[in-house]
Amino acid sequence: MLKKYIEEKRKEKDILLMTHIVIGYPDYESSFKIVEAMVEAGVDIMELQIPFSEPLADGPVILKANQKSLELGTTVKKSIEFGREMAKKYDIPFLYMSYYNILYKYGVTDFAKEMDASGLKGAIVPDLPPEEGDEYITSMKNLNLSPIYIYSPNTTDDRMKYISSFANGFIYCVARKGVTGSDTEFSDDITTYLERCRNATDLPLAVGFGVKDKKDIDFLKGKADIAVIGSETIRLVESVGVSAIKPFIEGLR
Amino acid sequence: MLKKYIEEKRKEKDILLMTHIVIGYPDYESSFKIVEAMVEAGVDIMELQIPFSEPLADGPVILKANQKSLELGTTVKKSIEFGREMAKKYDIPFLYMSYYNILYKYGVTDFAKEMDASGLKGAIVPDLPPEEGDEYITSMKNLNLSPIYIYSPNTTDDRMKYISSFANGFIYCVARKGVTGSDTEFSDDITTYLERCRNATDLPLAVGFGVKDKKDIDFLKGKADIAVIGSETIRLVESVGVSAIKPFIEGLR
Amino acid sequence: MQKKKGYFGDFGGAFLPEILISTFDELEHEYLKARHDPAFFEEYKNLMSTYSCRPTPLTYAENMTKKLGGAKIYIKREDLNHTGAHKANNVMGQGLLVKRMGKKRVIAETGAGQHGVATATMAAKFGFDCTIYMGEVDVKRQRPNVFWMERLGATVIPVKEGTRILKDAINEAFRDWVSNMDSTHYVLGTACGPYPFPEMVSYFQSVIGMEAREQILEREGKLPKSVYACVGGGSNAMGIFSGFMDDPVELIGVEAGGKGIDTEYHASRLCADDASVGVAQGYKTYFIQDDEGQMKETHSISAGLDYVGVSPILSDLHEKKRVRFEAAIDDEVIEAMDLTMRNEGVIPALESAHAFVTAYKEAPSMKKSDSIIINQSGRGDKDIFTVADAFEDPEWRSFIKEKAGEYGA
Amino acid sequence: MQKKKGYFGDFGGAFLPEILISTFDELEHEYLKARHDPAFFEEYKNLMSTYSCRPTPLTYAENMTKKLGGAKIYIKREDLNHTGAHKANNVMGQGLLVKRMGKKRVIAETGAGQHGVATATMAAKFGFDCTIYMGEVDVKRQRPNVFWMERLGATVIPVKEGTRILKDAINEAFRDWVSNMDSTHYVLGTACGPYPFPEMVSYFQSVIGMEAREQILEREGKLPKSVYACVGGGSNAMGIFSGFMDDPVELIGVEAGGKGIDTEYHASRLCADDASVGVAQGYKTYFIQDDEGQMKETHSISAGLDYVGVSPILSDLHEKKRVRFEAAIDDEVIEAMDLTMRNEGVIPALESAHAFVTAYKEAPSMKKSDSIIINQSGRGDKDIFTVADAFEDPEWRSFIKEKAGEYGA
Ligand SMILES: Cc1ncc(COP(=O)(O)O)c(C=O)c1O
Ligand SMILES: Cc1ncc(COP(=O)(O)O)c(C=O)c1O
Repeated sequence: MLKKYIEEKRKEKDILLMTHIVIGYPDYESSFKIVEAMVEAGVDIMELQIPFSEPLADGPVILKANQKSLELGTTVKKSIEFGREMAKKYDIPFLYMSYYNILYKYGVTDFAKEMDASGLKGAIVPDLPPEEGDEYITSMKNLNLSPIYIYSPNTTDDRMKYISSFANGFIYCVARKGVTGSDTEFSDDITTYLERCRNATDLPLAVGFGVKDKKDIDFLKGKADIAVIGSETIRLVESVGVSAIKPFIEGLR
Repeated sequence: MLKKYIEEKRKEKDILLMTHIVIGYPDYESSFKIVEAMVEAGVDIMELQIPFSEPLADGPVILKANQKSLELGTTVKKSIEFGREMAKKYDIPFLYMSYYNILYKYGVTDFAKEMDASGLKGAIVPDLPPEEGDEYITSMKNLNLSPIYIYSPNTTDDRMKYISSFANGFIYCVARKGVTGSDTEFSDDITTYLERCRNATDLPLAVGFGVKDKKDIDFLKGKADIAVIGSETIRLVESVGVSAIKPFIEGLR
Repeated sequence: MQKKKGYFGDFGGAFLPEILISTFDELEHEYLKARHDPAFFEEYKNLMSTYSCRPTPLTYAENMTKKLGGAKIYIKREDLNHTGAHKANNVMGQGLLVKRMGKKRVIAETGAGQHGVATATMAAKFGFDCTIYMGEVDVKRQRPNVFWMERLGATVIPVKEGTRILKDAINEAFRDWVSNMDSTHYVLGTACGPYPFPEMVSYFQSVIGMEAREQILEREGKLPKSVYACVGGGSNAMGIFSGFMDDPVELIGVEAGGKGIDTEYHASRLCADDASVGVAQGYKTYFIQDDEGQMKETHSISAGLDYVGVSPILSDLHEKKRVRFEAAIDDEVIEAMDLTMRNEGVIPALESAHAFVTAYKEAPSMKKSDSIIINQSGRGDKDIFTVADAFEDPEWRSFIKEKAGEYGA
Repeated sequence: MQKKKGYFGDFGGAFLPEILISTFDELEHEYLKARHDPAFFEEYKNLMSTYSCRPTPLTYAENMTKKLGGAKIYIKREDLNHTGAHKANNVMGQGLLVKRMGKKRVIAETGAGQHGVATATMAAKFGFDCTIYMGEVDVKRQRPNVFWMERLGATVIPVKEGTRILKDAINEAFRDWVSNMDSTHYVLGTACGPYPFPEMVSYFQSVIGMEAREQILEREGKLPKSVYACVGGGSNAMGIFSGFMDDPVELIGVEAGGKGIDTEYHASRLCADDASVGVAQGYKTYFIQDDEGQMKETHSISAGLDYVGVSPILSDLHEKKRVRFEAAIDDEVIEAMDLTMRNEGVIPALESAHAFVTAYKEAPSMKKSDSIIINQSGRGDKDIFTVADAFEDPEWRSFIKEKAGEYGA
């Protein structure tokens, strides 16, 4: 499924692109247009973030986007409608990204069923380590959905293996400490780190946090399967507008 | 001598009047005029208060007069000059009233000598009980000056006698608790109190604190030898002017 | 799959981003090592008795007892701690752990400012760098505390995100931590957050209950009937309750009822209907949230109780009915504070005054031979701006206006 | 002639208006009776350990010790007393005497406001009516304390006479007393005034020195080399010194040097040339006065040291050279306060910070094996308005302006 899709795509491209939006930011209508632009620009996978009032792992850019979206009235219900529509309309895998409380309050099993019914392929829940994720892991597995897990530079080799045993689709390797949205210096340290990741799992590797231009992506080629663009596109929408998205992404690869 | 003067005068009048000024208040010139008016009005004895920065036993009216006088530049030296001039010019006994620190810093013995040389007859030092007054008592005695002591309503009979043994001239009986300048209700309690005073000493009795009009003075006739008018004349100078002093005092007896 | 750790009944856990897992492993390791080292608690107690004022006294509130005519009222005086609240107990304990971990920087969130002042103090004492996150709303409510934190050498960062109060300061502190965990320890201020914080903070605060139990037995020869504590995150409550957990003593936690638990303006997680179980800020407990899991705004006259979550240990004790929870509304709090100041000469913090409200309501119907303890978690000096407003003190207002004039307003 | 009582060498006495003689007789009688009653000091100590936080800790100032590189510096923590200063010791003691005398009203003067808050607190606790006299200048400097006195149920009367500071408040309190002595006790706040006050206040404060001596012996196994205390009226100094009076320990009292003892702006009675022996406020001691005996204006950044007289007992110990006196100027005080906050995490009152100045000057030249004790007479929270001005804190200013705006300035 997701893993297979990635492996297939990788035969065509030396690196895939995953992009991210916060549903309902800068407003609900624009979200449609942004996804459209990204898909047209050739993005391979997309994260749709369901906004949450306490986005602990996010930096100022995405944090503000979460808050604004909620203020404008984005609900979980509306977000799921949005996800369903996107998955129907576009032929790439969509993933939800959100915090655990959103799933917990929805009902974890129900949430997974809803994802499945909507045609989404998996989810990234950064505050749900495998130790706390029994129900989540089981219901995702039952429906062949991918729970995407995260590696970080201070994750030990053992723990990488442990995490990999619950993961599916791919592993999200955060490139550095900190929250989303700050620059990362892509250097030898990251190469070593990604080698450790590579050795710990058979799953494809996505790298995110601070990936923002062609140079970063070139660096990742051959070291990872997917480059993740997060806050940068939000910044672009804020400073230039939705129209800037397509050329920006086209310029990345 | 002071005692004898009082006894002589009492043969002519059923009560004597003692008045009070704060030297240098409302200003140095006015002090001359106030004394003149008081003497002309037939006052029998006068207290000249040398202003002090901490007049603990005085109420708001005299307190303010002390402060104002000091602000205007009244010094101890100038006060003594003033006293000397008054004693020379007018044929009634003058007393100093001040706080002990003024005497202490001047030198207690020197102060007594100065008083004697200036023609003053005695002093009232309300914060110097006999227990603390060795040097004062001795030097006043040596020069035949009168240390005026105070009785208060809560002074015991024994203590009245004790105090009388150091006193000379007359005893100053304060009519009530409190500081100078508030009203006193002249009632049976005061009659009883003054009887106690009378029994404790052979000295003439002056009554002060709150004596302010003819009614009060009439009450004291036959019970005391001297009525003391304190804050009331200061109030009068403030509200009407120096010219009001003479008619006021003439109306008291 | 590993056995789940850090749970109290159905509550607690550690819902951590991967980046913090190793930091928490280290913290847990150090905490458990210290906890099993008998010398550690001795070191801790020694520090608290030479730097702060432990044991704090248990004061008999004779006048209020007579006035109310029921149980004898005792007050546990955490206000006499150095820096003016129970927060010092936790902070100094964590300070010792930071030393053991060899870290050189501490960060903290603060609501009332008491935890911030305590942390800045500890940092000055131990020679750590210090950054304090504080919601912008609380910066205003508790300006004197901000001033002292800065004077103590800390950097205070006003948090302008979210509802701009305690929960948002916690989020920001976590955001700092995920960037700087190698050098930095996050001194969480209450018995909340991911394991081991709820347990660890309660452990340090348990010194309150240990002392109080000993003191009341010495004074009364028997256990109290009830023990009252206010509940923000729950650390002072856990602190005093833990001394009586195995005794036949009723334990009452008092939450911030704000303008009423039927209104939108309160911070009652366990008494009010608009709270439910959820997972946020790294742990599972009752939160004030909507049906979809978005946290709601809270309100309390006291910054320190103005929090959306509550200790998972208390949620568990609530479900198990070992602790009873009540709410006190703002107006009652001011009244209880006023009564306590005028009759006993002690000034409870607005937070602590919540516990007094319920205690004063319940004491009259108890027997004269009964006794109760109220935990006075902190002193009210810090609340001068809030209290002056509550009492609408005209002289205070003109003083402030005059002062502003001097500053060229 | 009676033998003179209440003298310490050539200083002290009781220069009272006749109206107060019997009141002082009663007070002396009650005080001496209590002092000779062993149960009384037990009652006092019990009150102080259950209502305030006695014994207060002795804190080792490790960082400042290392920084200065000389004697080990210990701080006696009177700031941890209930109400935030040593003033509580005296006030609670006098409160017990008032109960014994059956009086129902207390009055007091206050400079820094600490003695006023302590008295208002005691009055609330014992159920007395309470009036506090406070110079108008001090009302402004110490507004928070005024606020709390009022909240504790006291009436605060701003004194507009004279220099409008501490000495004028004392005068006004005496004026009240001579009108109301039957119902009222005047709780003098320092070791000054007519006998028995200097001795009685020192007696209650001696608890500081007793504890400190025991604590330092326990910690260091030997006596300290020197003991430092700030000197306003002299009560905290007498309190700690009395524990070491018969020991080979150097005792240093630090007066307020203001803008310099060579200027017009200071409050140094024993170090400066413009002070001399005199009699005022009912007792004989060194006063800052002119040649004719008029008291002069004094100045200190700290309201509590801004006083024209000094304890007669200290004047005597000065003449006998048993206590050495030094002056600390305003700028040094702020610096010592800053150092202490940043390095030790304790906030001395501006008054107390004077003692730190001299201790910090002298510690470096002592041996590492020596130790010294500084008496931290109170905490600096109360000084927030003064300290914020001294540090010219811009954020504090804009906060105050904003607040004034809310009040419609
Ligand atoms: C004095 C005081 N009491 C209580 C609290 C509430 O915290 P907790 O419930 O953790 O004791 C605070 C928090 O700032 C506080 O400052
Ligand atoms: C904290 C503190 N220290 C010292 C003093 C000075 O008084 P004393 O010299 O009597 O200790 C005061 C007086 O208000 C004070 O508040």
